[in-house]
Order: sequence, then structure tokens, then C-alpha cells
Amino acid sequence: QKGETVKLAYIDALSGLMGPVGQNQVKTFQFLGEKFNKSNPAGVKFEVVTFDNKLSPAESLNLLKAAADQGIRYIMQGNGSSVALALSDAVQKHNERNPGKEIVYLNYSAVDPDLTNSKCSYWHFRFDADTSMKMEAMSSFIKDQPDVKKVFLLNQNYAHGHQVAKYAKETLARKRPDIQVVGEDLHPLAQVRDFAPYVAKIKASGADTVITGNWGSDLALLVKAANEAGYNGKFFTYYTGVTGTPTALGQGGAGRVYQVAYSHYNMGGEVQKLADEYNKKFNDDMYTNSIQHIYTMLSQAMANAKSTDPVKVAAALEGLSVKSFNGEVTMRKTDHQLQQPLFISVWQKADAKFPYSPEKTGMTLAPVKQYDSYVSSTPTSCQMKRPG
Amino acid sequence: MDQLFINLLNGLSSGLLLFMLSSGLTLIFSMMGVLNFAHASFYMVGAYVAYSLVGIVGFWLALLFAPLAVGALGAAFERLALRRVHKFGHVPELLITFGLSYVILELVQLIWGRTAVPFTPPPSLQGSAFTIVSHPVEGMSLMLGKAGPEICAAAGVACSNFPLTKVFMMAVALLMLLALWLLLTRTRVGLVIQASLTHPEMVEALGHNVPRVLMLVFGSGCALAGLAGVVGGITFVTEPNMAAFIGAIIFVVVVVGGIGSLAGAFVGSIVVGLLQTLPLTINGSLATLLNSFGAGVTPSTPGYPLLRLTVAEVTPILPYLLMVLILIFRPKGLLGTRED
Amino acid sequence: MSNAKEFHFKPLNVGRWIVWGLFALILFVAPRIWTSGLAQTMLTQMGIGIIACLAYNMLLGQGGMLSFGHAVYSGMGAFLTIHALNMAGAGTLGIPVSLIPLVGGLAGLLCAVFLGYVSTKKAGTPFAMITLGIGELVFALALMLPEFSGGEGGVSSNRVIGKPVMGISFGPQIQVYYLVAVYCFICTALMFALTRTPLGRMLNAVRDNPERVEFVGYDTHWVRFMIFTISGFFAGIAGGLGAINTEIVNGADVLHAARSGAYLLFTFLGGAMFFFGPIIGAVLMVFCGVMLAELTKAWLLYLGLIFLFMVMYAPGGIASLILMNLRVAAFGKLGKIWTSYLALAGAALAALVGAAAMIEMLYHRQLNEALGPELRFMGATLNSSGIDAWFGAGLLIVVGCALFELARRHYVHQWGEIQEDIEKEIKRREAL
Amino acid sequence: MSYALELRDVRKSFGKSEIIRGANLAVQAGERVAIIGPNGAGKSTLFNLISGRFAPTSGEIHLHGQRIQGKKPFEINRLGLSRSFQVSNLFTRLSVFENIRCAVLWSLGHRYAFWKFLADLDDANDRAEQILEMLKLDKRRDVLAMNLTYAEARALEIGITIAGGSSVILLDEPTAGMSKSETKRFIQLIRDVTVGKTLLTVEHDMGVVFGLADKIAVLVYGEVIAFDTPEAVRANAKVQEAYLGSVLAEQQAAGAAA
Amino acid sequence: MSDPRTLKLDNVHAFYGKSHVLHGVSMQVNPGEIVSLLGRNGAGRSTMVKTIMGQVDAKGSVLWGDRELVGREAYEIAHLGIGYVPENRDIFPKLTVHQNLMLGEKTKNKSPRWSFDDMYRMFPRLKERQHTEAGVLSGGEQQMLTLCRTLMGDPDLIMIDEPTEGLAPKIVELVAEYLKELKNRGIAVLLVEQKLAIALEISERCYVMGHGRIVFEGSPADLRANAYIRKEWLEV
Ligand SMILES: Nc1ncnc2c1ncn2[C@@H]1O[C@H](COP(=O)(O)OP(=O)(O)OP(=O)(O)O)[C@@H](O)[C@H]1O
Ligand SMILES: Nc1ncnc2c1ncn2[C@@H]1O[C@H](COP(=O)(O)OP(=O)(O)OP(=O)(O)O)[C@@H](O)[C@H]1O
Ligand SMILES: CC(C)C[C@H](N)C(=O)O
Ligand SMILES: [Mg+2]
Ligand SMILES: [Mg+2]
Repeated sequence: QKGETVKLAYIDALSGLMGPVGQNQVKTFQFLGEKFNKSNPAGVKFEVVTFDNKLSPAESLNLLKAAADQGIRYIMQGNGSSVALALSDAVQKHNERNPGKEIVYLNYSAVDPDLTNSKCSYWHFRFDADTSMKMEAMSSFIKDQPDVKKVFLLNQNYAHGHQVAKYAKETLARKRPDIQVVGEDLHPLAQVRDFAPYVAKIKASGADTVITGNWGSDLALLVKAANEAGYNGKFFTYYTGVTGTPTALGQGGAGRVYQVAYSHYNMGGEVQKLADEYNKKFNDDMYTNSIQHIYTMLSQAMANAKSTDPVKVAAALEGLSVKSFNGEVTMRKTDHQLQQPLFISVWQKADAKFPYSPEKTGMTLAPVKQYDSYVSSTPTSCQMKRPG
Repeated sequence: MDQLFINLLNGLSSGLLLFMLSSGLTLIFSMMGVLNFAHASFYMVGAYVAYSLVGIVGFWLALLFAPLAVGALGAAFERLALRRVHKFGHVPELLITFGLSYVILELVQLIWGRTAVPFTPPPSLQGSAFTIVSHPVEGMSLMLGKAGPEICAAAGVACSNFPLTKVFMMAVALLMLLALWLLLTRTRVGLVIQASLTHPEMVEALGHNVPRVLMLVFGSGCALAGLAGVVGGITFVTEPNMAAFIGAIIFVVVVVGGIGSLAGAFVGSIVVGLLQTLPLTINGSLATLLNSFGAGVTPSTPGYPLLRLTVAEVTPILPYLLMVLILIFRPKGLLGTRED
Repeated sequence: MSNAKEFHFKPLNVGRWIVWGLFALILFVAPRIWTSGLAQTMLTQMGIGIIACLAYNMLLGQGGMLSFGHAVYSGMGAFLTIHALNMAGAGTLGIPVSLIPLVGGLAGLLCAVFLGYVSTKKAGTPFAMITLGIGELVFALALMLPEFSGGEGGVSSNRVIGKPVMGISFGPQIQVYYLVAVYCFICTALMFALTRTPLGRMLNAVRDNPERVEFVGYDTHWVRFMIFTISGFFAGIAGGLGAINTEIVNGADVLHAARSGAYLLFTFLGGAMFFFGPIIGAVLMVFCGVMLAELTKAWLLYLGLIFLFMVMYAPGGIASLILMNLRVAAFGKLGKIWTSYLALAGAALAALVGAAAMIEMLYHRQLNEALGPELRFMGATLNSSGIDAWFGAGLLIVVGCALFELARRHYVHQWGEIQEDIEKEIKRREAL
Repeated sequence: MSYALELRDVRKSFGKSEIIRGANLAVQAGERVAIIGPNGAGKSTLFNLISGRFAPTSGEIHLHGQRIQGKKPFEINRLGLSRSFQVSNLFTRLSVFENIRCAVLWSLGHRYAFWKFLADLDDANDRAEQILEMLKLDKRRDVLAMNLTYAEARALEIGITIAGGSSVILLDEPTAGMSKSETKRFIQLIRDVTVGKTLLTVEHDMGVVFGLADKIAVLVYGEVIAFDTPEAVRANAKVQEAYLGSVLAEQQAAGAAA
Repeated sequence: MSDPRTLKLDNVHAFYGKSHVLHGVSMQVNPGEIVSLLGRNGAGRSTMVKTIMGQVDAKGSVLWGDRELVGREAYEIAHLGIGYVPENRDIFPKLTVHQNLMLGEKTKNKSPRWSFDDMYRMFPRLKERQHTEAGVLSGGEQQMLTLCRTLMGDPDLIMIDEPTEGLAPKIVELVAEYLKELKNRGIAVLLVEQKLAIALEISERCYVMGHGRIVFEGSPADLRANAYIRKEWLEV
């Protein structure tokens, strides 16, 4: 396999609401791809081909065909679990109907737990941590916060938001039964202009903490409205660091907005150098580090399988353990969910200790706690159907 | 209680912002018969232009110039594109504004980037206008400015701040209402415009320069949207999605209020604004309502998925529901005079 | 006058047979010419789009009803179809896959019966607004009822059910294509036939003058309502075929206002005033949806500009452009003008290439600058930070536009002359 | 006893102003009646009430003994009443032939059929062709209605009205805007196509009135002040004062006699 | 220099798109004169007045005094003092009668020959209906309104297309009276009429059109005397 070129199809939204996120990730893929092409265990060259799915599942299926036509055997997607579910299903069918032309689906950020539970597929590998894992870490953190007594769950009214709410209730009840969930609300996705009524509701409920899976302007506007209304509670979030949100948050929410993720902006070490280089080169911030997992693990698996054939590589990926930027990570064989350490970080002024400032806001996400893989690991109900 | 009060205020302010947008839309719609799909785009352009101008001329002049610039843009569009398709009928007019909304969105992103820009209110508009203090014994009271911690930290006291930007927004909207009302009732331009709607040739034969008037109307409508954009931009976030946020809802406002009626647009805006806000506080659903009458609704009851939805959850669709009902039972709208 | 009775001359319409034969032929051979997986999927979607756009045009072009919510009917058709498919797969519903799209049709029909009754009470702007509102309502409701719609994830299924019949399992794309092609042909024929029936004609009358229709004995509401339901039926079939094609139905895709908007835009672009206009529109719709974004990052800008210019310069849609030139050809005058077309096309091409180069460089600078200033554009390498590339592109635009204007003047003059000749010719023939 | 059309104390108000103030009229089957009256007397309004465009505020309207007030226009049309409009009201984007064919479909029982081809409806096609010939529009068969000249449009307007074969026909100023020669031709045409039918027409041209009508109804301020034979009406002093009594009317009437 | 209120057409051709309707028409209307334009349906009379008003593509020369009208916009022509009453009335249906009249006024500061009261005196019927939406007026009332609306603009030349269509005989005579009254106030009238009797009675000169050309020019007496023209171009 040495010297072979491996084409990876990036199928995600490059225009519209999630366009900026997609653009950022494409750059990450290209940037890291260059690094890996210089040296990787398998000695292959990666080439990323981008496709814009406009955030539409049906469109993504077309692009899957387009990628297959071009002989691409590895596809990558992550922004939007609805697309992920559609793709996972489609890849499964494609591989059944086109033996010898199998495709592997590498998911870098679609976090719906179903993808590795009831709807798991042999051909799908997730490199992000799913909602349940993140909530596991978040609740472990909250467990040790005595001032958290009343929690409000405010989420986007779609699969991701529903799951955040569901797992929050479940894990909190398990770990801190004394915490009261004083309110729960779902708001329409990307349609709310003014969160003031929701904030009023939060205040009225007496909650001292808000748990939200919101991303994009839904998160920024929420925090902004809370500041304006004089709400002083904490926010536990999933996506504070994603494109656009830092700018929109600005100084607001300093010290009160927490994020749970498999990385943050002040990781230090090798990945920090990459992040700085990326920042200098693109004038943008690299936050989808799971892409680095993908390159690391894929090239390792190819080296192990001594082939770039997806069937063999998929088999080699199962159970593979590597050392990645956030420590030792393992692709769990039973459900193809990457087991990895998670971090809680907090939005605050950048300082000498935590200097990296996303979107030149003068703010940063400073780590407050790290959880090892086993802490956030959650059981799976996946009954993997392996080919053959 | 204070929650209801503050939500009432929120609903009003959001309704007034809608009014700033819908007044321009209804102006264009009723006078030229054009459903301007790009109206929200002009709103967005207003915010972005003001954002750029603030650095040069300061906020208050930007508040003046940005709408003017947007108005000029709108007038130019009318002159160069819309006027050509006017004779083809309403559907092409609508589609061309549809196309324009795409183009504007892309151009805005090319010029100002694809993510939010930090457009903040000037210092004089930052902070709270007043604080609602609800005291366990003394009840609810209002305090100008931000109430200090010495008051709010007391046991059992809840403070809610109402931001200055929203008060500013409400004031601008009301001023605009007054100005528009004067313009339309005290000038003959309004008559010329309405007459041109059906018989442009005749109006011209009577000595009125119809194309220029139409251009002015379209430009003014857009300028109003631009003004709303500046105010909306500092109150919320200035980003490429801000047009989509407003999207179809302003059409709802115009239809509910009654096509062609400024007063209707005002009433419609307030109604829709409140409708988007107040029900959010209600957590009940049809199921809970029925159960309170002892109906015994359980997850196995037929139609449970529908009955289960809480009022808060369905809030976003209430304006559309209202619009459909209004169209069916009172097609003129609340205050409208025309049916078509 | 009484002679007319005996002499009922109904010529076999040769032209019509040729056209339909050609249509069938194209449907048949298309996937043999474009054989790649993507091409076949696109062809399949085009077939589906043709049904949907034709159904939509029953309202817009034939009936003057501007609907902003036709995705409701195709979308509900899709949902019911996918549920039916799942039931068939589970063995609870004994219906072959090839007939399952009819389930979608019935679903569309039923929805149209319920929702259409209120919508069609009104015409004009109130109708448009009701459809907009109903569209939003149904969309939002569907997402709120995950039991029905599968929420954001949608409902997925498998179209391969049981044993293949005569080698047809509907697994391979090509088999789905032919299923769609058959439906497409039949539906197109039926919808065309409808325009030739009393109801179809009265629909045109309702479009032109609803008031008068009431005075020749027809209830306009009822005419609109019947057409609305029929249109809903065909839209539902299209939705059903779409469900079989993608094997997943997602509310955010099939019920979204953007889908309704696409029907409207592309039907118009194809040419709403002509029966076959929406067919062109549907082909474009799929092409723009799938390919444009792959070709360029600036696709949204191009799409917007295309609409602006099409509406301004060809308000009758592409179909009207074709027909106008067919008319010229029919009078044997195309030979006179084709050099003008060449000149126009050449000049336009130059200007467009220049403009596109600039746009691409702009986008490149914004999105990919860090990858170096170089970008590939139409086989050439441009340096987006070098002055020459910009200057070259600018020059191309200026020269192209100037030449275009020259060519256009000549063309307009020629076109006018030809039209005058044709008018004269027609008068002369009439006089005979 | 049973009249083709009978109005009993019909009233209509728009807002505060009462336009039709208790109109009574009884037209026998086969009669040709002209309705005259000053501008704004309510003639067109009366037609609108009869044909169902508006509902009367009070009073009864009977068509062949059947009450029709408050019914929808299409229901009344189906009962055999048809009307024309003062301003031509055509299917502008359809051809002349299609205009006529649309008007005959319902009466020939084709209703909302979507299972029959128009081309196969011999009865409808023959009838439409026949009417075109009557109107002398057969040469303009395939021209779009919006491209017709004024006179042709008026002819088509009448064609649509009579095509359905209704037994009671209302014509609102059928010859307005026509030159003398055309008017003459039209009077003849209307006579021809309404043989055996009940006809009500509104006219200001006394030439037409006297050329066409068996009886004349005079409507002034929403009331029928006279309903009689042309000679009697002409002699009626009240009518003279309210409406006629002018040189022009005399001239026109004389012209018709000639 | 000619009187600035003389209208002079010289070899005017007019087109609807490609169809050529007027074929070299020349005619003249002198200040304060009533000229009638006769002809059969479709002869091109309406086209002629529309051409003068700048609503139809035209070639040739239309001089108003010494100002060329061809190529000007309709509103400019109106401001030069030419008024036009179209044949299809074109009232503004959603505006009230009074508002319709208001739109006829051109500038508020000039003191025109006519006031609202003059109009309401002329047609009392309009005064009764002054706050009604014009769209619901009876056909005849609308006809009165259009005439008055144009007069409000205080033209020096008024072109009227079939003013008596749909008017009761009595009113027709009234209109004839008013036209004469206009003339007495120094306003020239270009009258397009079907009703030969009226036209011949009030006008000083008349033109007869046929197939887009002027086929006769002369006094009413000449026309009465010329049986050939009447037969060939006016009647059957
Ligand atoms: N919808 C309406 N609302 C208010 N007034 C109306 C309405 N329709 C008609 N009118 C009034 O009723 C009166 C009678 O109108 P109508 O059209 O019946 O007159 P007419 O007898 O036909 O006159 P003409 O001979 O001039 O056509 C007019 O004064 C008119 O303004
Ligand atoms: N908008 C138009 N487009 C094309 N042709 C037209 C148009 N208007 C009128 N014509 C044609 O021009 C010719 C002259 O029409 P015009 O209206 O000037 O006649 P007219 O003498 O006023 O007759 P009428 O008595 O019908 O008013 C007619 O043959 C008519 O068909
Ligand atoms: C990238 C994220 C903001 C998207 C999120 N993971 C989702 O499931 O929709
Ligand atoms: Mg009348
Ligand atoms: Mg005329």
C-alpha cells in the first residue's frame, strides 16, 4: 500500500447555516492531510475531495453516489446527525448491493448515540464522543459542584437537543439525585431571534444552572439574552468553541459558560503547535481535532492491514488503539465508538497560562477538568452485523 | 407575575421590531403589489452597513446613513430590475426579489465574512433601562437603570433587567409609525401610488411621474427595513442568518394585520410578537388540559403524540396557524380593507 | 353549417405521436448514455422532478394559483410511501414495490382533499399565503411528531423486499430508474390529457377570469379544488417514487419550504405557460441541486443571478425561448439569424468567463486563501493575488460586454425584421 | 301565471344608500324587454341581483317560478339564466373558440369531467362552431380573446352569454361603443340568437331599444316607474321627464324605425 | 412662431409592437376649437389620441406649439397642458370619487380654471357620490368622473375618446353643452365620437379616419354633403 493515494470524500455543508463550520473543517482536513502525507505509518497519500451536501440528507445520498463514481471508498461527515443517520444507512445498503466496492464512513462529529446503538453499522466509525459520553463527563463534573442545585434544560427541538435533555436527566438522577430539574424546554432550531422569554422562564424557575446542547447562534443569543436580563447562573454547553460562537459571546458569560468536549483551545503539546500554525495560516481556529484521530487511526489501520481496501481497513480499525493528541484512544469493537478522554473547559479571559484566543476575542476556553476514557464510557446496545 | 410582565415587554418589543420590518413590506406590497421576498435581506444589509459605518462616523450618524444607503440600494434595484419585470405580472416580480435575496446573502458574506460580526450598541445604549424588582413582601417595583446588588442580593428578591437596546428599539418603532402615518395621510403621494397600482398609464396621463414615485416607494420601504436592521443588529446578532430568522414571519404579520393597512401592520406585529412570546411560558398541553377534566389521557390514547405537545413547544407555529385561520374566516385581515 | 356534422375530420396527429415517441425513447435510452451511478440517480430524480413540477404547474401555469406549499403533498406522499414500504417489508401489507408509489399518490390526494378545501376557497394572494402557512404548519408538526416522521433522522426503509420477480428486485439503481421512467411517462401523459378535458379547460378559464366562470355555470371553488386534489395526487406519486429512490424520508428535506420554493422557481424557469415547460424546469432543478454546488463554491450567487436575469429577460421561461425560435425555424428563417446567435454566444461567453473568473477569485480569496493564491479555473491556473489575473478578467468582461452589446443590437434588429416577415407571412396565408 | 322572471319588491342597499328601492317586474316567457333609465338608476345593479352577483337586501326573485335570490351565480346559471357584462369580461388568454366552448360545456352536461377529451365532445364543438359563425367570428377562431378589437370583444361577450342556451338572457349595454353600422348588425344578431328566449337588455341607445324590445321597463332611482310597450312608454309623461324627451332620443328612435 | 396651444401632427406613424397602425397622419387642432375625429371601429382614432399622449410608439412629428411631443413621457405631455380622457374610463376603483378628482390636479399652487365645485355643479350626481369608491359607480357616473378628473388638470387642449358612451340621452346632450362651454373658456377639444349627430352639431371641423389614414377633412356641412365619404368610411 506504500505510496498509494487514498481519496477521502468530505460530504458536509459548505454553504448555508453550517457552511462556516464546514469550511473550517475542510481546511482542517487539508491542513492535517499535508502533515500526515509527509509521514504516516502506512506511507499513503491522502487526498480530500469535498462535496457540499447543503445539510440535506437526500442531497448527501446523491453525493455518496458521486463519491462512489469517482472511486472514493472513504467518506467523512459529521455536522448533523440526521445526515449521519441517512448516510450510515445508505452506506450499509450500498455495501450490501455492491460487493467489492465497499465504502467506509468516518464520522468526525455527529453525536447522536443511536449511531452506535440501535442504529449501529459495521461500516460506520465515530471519532467524536457521543452525547451520552459527553453528558457522562459533564455530570461527573457537576456532581462535584455543590452550588449546582437547580437545573434548567433548554435545548433545540431536534434529535440532538432531545438527547442532551434525556441524558442530562438520566445521569443527574444517578449521580446527584438532590439536583432538581426545575424546567425543561425545547425551542425551534435556528429560528429564535430573541431568547429573552426563555431567559425569563429560566429566571422564574429559580435555576442556578442551564444545560444546553445549543450551537451556533442559538447558543450565542441565549447567553447574550441571559446577560442582558441579569441572569447569573452557569451554562453547561457542548459547542462553545465552534465558529462564530466565540465572536458572538464576546466578553459575555466569562467564567460561567462551560464546555464539554474531547479537546479545547489550550491542549498544549504537539496539537497546540498545529493549532497555532493553523491559526497563523488560515486566520481561523482549529477545533475539530477528531480529524486528527481519523488520520492517525486510518493510517495505522492501513499499515496493520497492509492494504487500503476498505474491507480490510474496517476490520483493522475495530478495536484499534493509538496514541492521539488527547491521550490513548480506542475504537471500541462492539459499536465503533471511539473511547477517549474528555475535557471540561470554561469561557474566560485569555491569560498567560491559557493564551489561545479563538476568533481574536481576547477570551479563551480554559481547561478545568479532564476525565479519562473509562469515566465517560457508556454501554452500548449495538448488535453489530459483521459482513460474511 | 414579574415573568408575565417581562414577557409582555419582550413580546411588545419583538412586535415593534416586526412592525419596523412589516411597515416597509406592507408599503411596498400594498402600493406596488410586490411581495418583496428580499425584504429581510435589506434588513440584514442595514445592520451590516451600519456596522461598517460606525467605525467611520459613529453610531448615531450610522443610524441615519445606513437606512439611506439601503434605501438607495433598493431604489436602484427597482430602477434596474424590478421595473423591467413589472409588466410581466406579480409572479415574476416575486421571483426576482427571491433571486435578489440569494444574491444579497452571498454578497454580504463575500464582503463581511460568513460569521457574526461584533456589532455592539454604543455605550449610551448599553446596559439596562430598568430593573424589575420583585420583593416577597413589597411586591413588584420598577427601578430605572440596573438595580444594585444591595437590593437584588436580598433574600427572596428577584431582579430582572430590561436592556436599553430594546427600549430604544421600541422608541424608534413608535417614531417611525408616527412619521409614516403623517406621510401617508398628509400627502398626495399615497393616492398616486394606489392609483398606479391599477392604471399606471392613466396616472401618468394625468401628469404624475409614476416610475419615479414607484422607485421612491420601493426605496423607502427598503430604507425602513434598513433602519430596522440597524436597531435589530445591535439588539441581537449581526450575522448572515439574520435575514432567514425574520423570513416568512413578516408576511404573516402583513396578512394578519390586513394587506395595505399601516394600522393593520402595527396591530399584526404586536399580535404576532406577543403570540411568539407569551405562550412560551405555558407548559401545559392538550393532554394535561383534558386530564384536568378527568379525561384520562394516557400515552395509549389515540392521537396522543399530538395531545402531548406543550403549548410552549408549538409556539413557533402559532403565528402561521393564526394566519391560516384569519385567511379563512376574515380574509381582509384584522384591519384590512382589501380581499385580494 | 350542417355539413360540418357529416365531415368530422379528425386527422391522426402525426406530430403528437412523434413527440410522445421521442419522449419515451429519451426516457428509455438516457441511462444507457449516462451510465455512472450519480448520473443514474440524477436521471431518476429528474423523472421524479418532472412529475412533481408538472403537478405543480397544474396550479401555477394552468390554474393561476401560486402555491408556496406544494411540498406538503409530495412530502406526505413520501412519508406514507416509506411507511407502506416498511409494512410491506414486514409482511403486514401485501403490495408489490412497483405499486407502492400509488400509496403516496393516495396520501397526497387525501391531504389535498383536507387541506385543499380551505386553501382553494380563495385565489390570488390569499391563496398563496394560506399555502405558505399550511406548508409551515405541516412541516413543523411533522417534526414534532417523531412517531410519524422519525424526527430529524427521518424514516428509513429498504426497497428490496422478498424474492426478485423476473430478476427485478429494485435493488440496483437502474431498476428504480425504469420504474420511475414508466411512472413519469404515464403521469406526464395523464396530466397532458387532463389539459384537454372539460375540467382542464375550465381551469384555464378560472385562471383568466374567475368571475365570468361563475356565470357560465361553474363553481370556481370546486374547479380549483378538484385540480388541487389531482395535483396533490401526482405530487404524492412523485413523493412516493422519491421515497423509494432514497429509501429514507426526512421531514427537513421533503416538507421544507425550500422544496416548495424549488418547485415554484424551476417550474417558472422552465416555462409555466407551456405544458412542457416544467419538464425542462425539473431537469434543471436536479442539475442545479446536485451539480452546481460541485462545480463552484459560488453556486448560490450564480443561482441568484441566473434567476434575476432569467426573470428579467425571459419571463416566459426557457420554454418560451425555445418556442420563439421554433417559430422562426418553422418559417425557415433560422438560417438568417444563427450567425447572430453565434456572435451573441461568443461575446456572452467571454464576458461570463471574465465575470466567473472574478467571482471565483473572490471566493477563493475568502475561503481558501491560505492554500495559496493559485486556483484552477476552467483548466487554467489563476493567481488571485496577482494584478494580471484581475486585470485580465476585467478586460474580458469589458470586451465581452461591449461585443455583446454590439451583437445584441444587430440581433434585436434582425429579430424584429424576422418577426415582421413572419407576421406578413401569416397574414398572407390567412388571406388565402 | 308563472312568469319567466319575476321581481317582487326587490331592494338593495350598499352601506347606507339604498340603490334599488322596491323594484317590481314580471316578464313573460319569450318577451324581449329593454330596461332604460338615467345613469346610476341601478340598472346594472338590478342585473347583478338577478344573476346572483349580489344578494338582494330584501324581496324575492323568481326564475320560472323558482326562488333564486341569494343563490350563487353558477347555481342561477344552471337554472337557465345567463348574462353579459357592461365591460367585456372574457377569458383573455384563451382563443375565441375556447371562450365559447367554455360557455357551452356545463349546459351540455359535461360538468367537471376529466375523463373525456374535449376534442371528442362533438356536441360542444359543433355548438361552439355554430355560434362562432352566427357571431361572424369564425375567421378569428384561434385568436386570443385579449387580441380582439373592441367590437369583436363585444360580440364574443354576447356569444359567451348566449352559448349555454339559457332561456333567460340579460344583456348589459350590448352595443355600447359601437358605431352605427355595427350597432345595426348587432341588433339583428341579438334578434337572431334570442329567438324564443326571454331577453332583458339595458340600453341607452333608443335606436337599439326600439329596434329590439317588445316592452320597455323604465328604472328611475331604483324603482320601475313604467313597464309597457314602447309606444306607451314613449307617450308616458313621467318617462319623458325623467329620461327621454330629448332631441337625441327622438333621433335615435326614428333611426331605428327607418 | 406658432401659437403655443396649436397641435400639429405631421406624417405620424404609430406602432403597437410590430403592427403598424397609423400610416402617416397629418392634422391640426387650433386653440379653442372643437375638432372631431370620426371613423369606424378599429380605424385608429383611439390610437391617434394615445399617440399624441405619448402612450404609443410613434414616428413623425407631433408639435404642440413649437415643442416636439414625440419621444416625451406622458406625464411631461400632461404638464404641457394636454388632457386626455380615455375610452375605457380608467377610473381608479379603490379611491373615492373625490380622491380621483384630486389626482387630476397637477400642482396645488397654480390657480386653475376649474375647481371641485365647478365639477360638482356640472354633474350633481358626482357630488352625491363623492365619498364612494369610484369602482362601484355606474357606468355613466364613471364616464362623468373621468371627464371631470381630466378637467381638474386644467388643460389647454382636451382629447376625449367617446365621452358619451353609456350615457343616457339627456346626459349626452348635457355633455355636448359642456363641451361647448369648454370651448367658450378657450379650451380646444379633440373629440373622438361615434354619435355622428352630436359630433357634427358641436364641432367646427372634422376629420374622418379609415385604416389608419385621414380620408376626409372639412366642416360638418361638407361632411353632411359628402355622401360618398359617409357611406364608404362611416356607415355600412
Ligand atoms: N357595490 C356598490 N357599493 C356602493 N354603491 C354601489 C355599488 N354598486 C353600485 N353602486 C351604486 O349604485 C348606483 C347604481 O349603479 P348601476 O351600476 O346599477 O347604475 P346603472 O343604472 O347601470 O347606470 P349606467 O347606465 O350609468 O350604467 C350607482 O350610483 C352606484 O354608485
Ligand atoms: N394594444 C394594441 N395592440 C395591438 N393592436 C392594437 C392595440 N390597440 C389597438 N390595436 C389595433 O389598432 C387598430 C386601431 O385601433 P383603435 O383602438 O385606434 O381604433 P378606434 O378607431 O379607436 O376604434 P374603436 O371604435 O374600436 O375604439 C385596430 O385594428 C386594433 O386592432
Ligand atoms: C457540529 C455540530 C454543531 C452539529 C451537531 N453535532 C449535530 O448533531 O447536529
Ligand atoms: Mg350600468
Ligand atoms: Mg377607440
